[in-house]
Amino acid sequence: MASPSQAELAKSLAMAQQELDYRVDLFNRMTSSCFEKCMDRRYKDGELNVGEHSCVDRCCAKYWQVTGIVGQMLGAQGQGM
Amino acid sequence: MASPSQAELAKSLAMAQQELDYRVDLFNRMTSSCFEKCMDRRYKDGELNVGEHSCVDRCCAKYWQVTGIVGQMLGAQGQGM
Amino acid sequence: MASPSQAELAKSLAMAQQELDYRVDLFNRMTSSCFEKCMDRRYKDGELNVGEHSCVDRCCAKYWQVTGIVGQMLGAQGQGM
Amino acid sequence: MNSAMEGMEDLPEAQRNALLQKIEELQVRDSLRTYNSVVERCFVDCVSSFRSKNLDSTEERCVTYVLRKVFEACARVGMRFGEMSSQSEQQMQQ
Amino acid sequence: MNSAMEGMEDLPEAQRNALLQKIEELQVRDSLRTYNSVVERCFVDCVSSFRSKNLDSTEERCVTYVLRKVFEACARVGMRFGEMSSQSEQQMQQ
Amino acid sequence: MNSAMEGMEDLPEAQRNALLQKIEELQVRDSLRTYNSVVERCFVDCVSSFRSKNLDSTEERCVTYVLRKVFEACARVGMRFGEMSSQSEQQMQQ
Repeated sequence: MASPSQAELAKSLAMAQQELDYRVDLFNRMTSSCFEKCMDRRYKDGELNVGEHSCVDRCCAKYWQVTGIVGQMLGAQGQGM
Repeated sequence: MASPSQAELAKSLAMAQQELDYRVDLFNRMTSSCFEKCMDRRYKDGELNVGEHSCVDRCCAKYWQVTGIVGQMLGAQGQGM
Repeated sequence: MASPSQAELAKSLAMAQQELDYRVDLFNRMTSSCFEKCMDRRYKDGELNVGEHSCVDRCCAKYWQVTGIVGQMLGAQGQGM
Repeated sequence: MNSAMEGMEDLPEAQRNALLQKIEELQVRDSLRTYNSVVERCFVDCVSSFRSKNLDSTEERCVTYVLRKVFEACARVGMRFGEMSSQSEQQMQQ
Repeated sequence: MNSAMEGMEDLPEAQRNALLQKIEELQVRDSLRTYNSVVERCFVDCVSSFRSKNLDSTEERCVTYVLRKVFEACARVGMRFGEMSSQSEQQMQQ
Repeated sequence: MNSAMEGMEDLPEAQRNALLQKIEELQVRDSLRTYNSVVERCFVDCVSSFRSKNLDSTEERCVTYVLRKVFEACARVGMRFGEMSSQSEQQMQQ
């Protein structure tokens, strides 16, 4: 196979960057939103209790579903994007 | 006209990037601020009503004026910046 | 001393970028957090009063201590980082 | 802020293409961030019960409403933004 | 969104290294930003008195609690995120 | 975090210039973002009536007050930040 040109490399690098950037941004927003929604802000100890654990799980699942609905409505191809 | 050097190209690219970055950032902040200020958060339907429409228009105008005042006070040349 | 290779230059540039990025981000968060915590939001005039001055000073000191605790708990080497 | 774009016609083609590609990349990046911020707004404003791991019908409807309102608001701000930008540029040229 | 990574094996080694190094840089940058955002959350949620310039013991304890909770939540979200990502990819391949 | 800057004197001039230019670009970018965030704070804290499309005198005055307070606070944080940074560096060198 022919080695990719400089321009092709630059493009694939840019795409990889964008993909990473997108995923990190999504993860960070999911984490902070679910922290806001699920944590008891009095912070009586340093562990998640049972309720907080299951809240975080469900929160992630619902957040993911919202990305799906938005993605569909935007006509984006694929689920995760 | 002589073709621009690599360094000049890099500089003009950097300036174009900064310009775009600045405008996108301004637009995003204007949009989210005016959404916060103008929308009825009960979301009873999926369209802006008459009041929300004119609120958004006025909100944009006022936001723009604030950028002007801040720009003037910072001694920046030009209105939009 | 041998001149650094292109790859070494790119690496040191990347590190300098990251360092700057980190410091600017920290400074901005400290400034906005301390503004939120210390300012009387009625904005009766355009200067900080005595209480706001000393609040900002203490706020910065405490913010810095929090970066230290978090850094230590993350096992990061060094204080500022 | 316009000098960079205005100089573009003077660039040789290869360099102009490089610049345009970079700008396109930035636009993709920005639209992905916008997408993420819209998702976040829909989620924060519409979802607040975590007894189930599936969205209920009220939450789903809310998400579609917010989304449509965001788009409409965004388009409107975009129009105003464009008008005000070109007015400012005209004033600067006088 | 996966085409960029999937094409990586086809790149010559020098170029693959350049790409991997760039990705590593982005990861360092992201982890520094995460660090700053965690610090900010601890500060905002735990510190609200400014009569002294030193953290008192209640504030210090709060900071460690928030930090531990943030990590636990972050790890949990990370697990769920990974599961949901791979499920989506599987569905797309069908 | 200081190694990158400390190595700078060892770089050949052309490369040092490239590095310095990159840093300057980042500073421009950061100051434009700061400008936008200051505008946003002024707007959010000072403007809440939308019966007219022009700022009234109370809103204008508020904007100038917030702006001056932001600068003063920013300068003060900058001083403290500098002091604390250099103290930390001294402690690290001991």
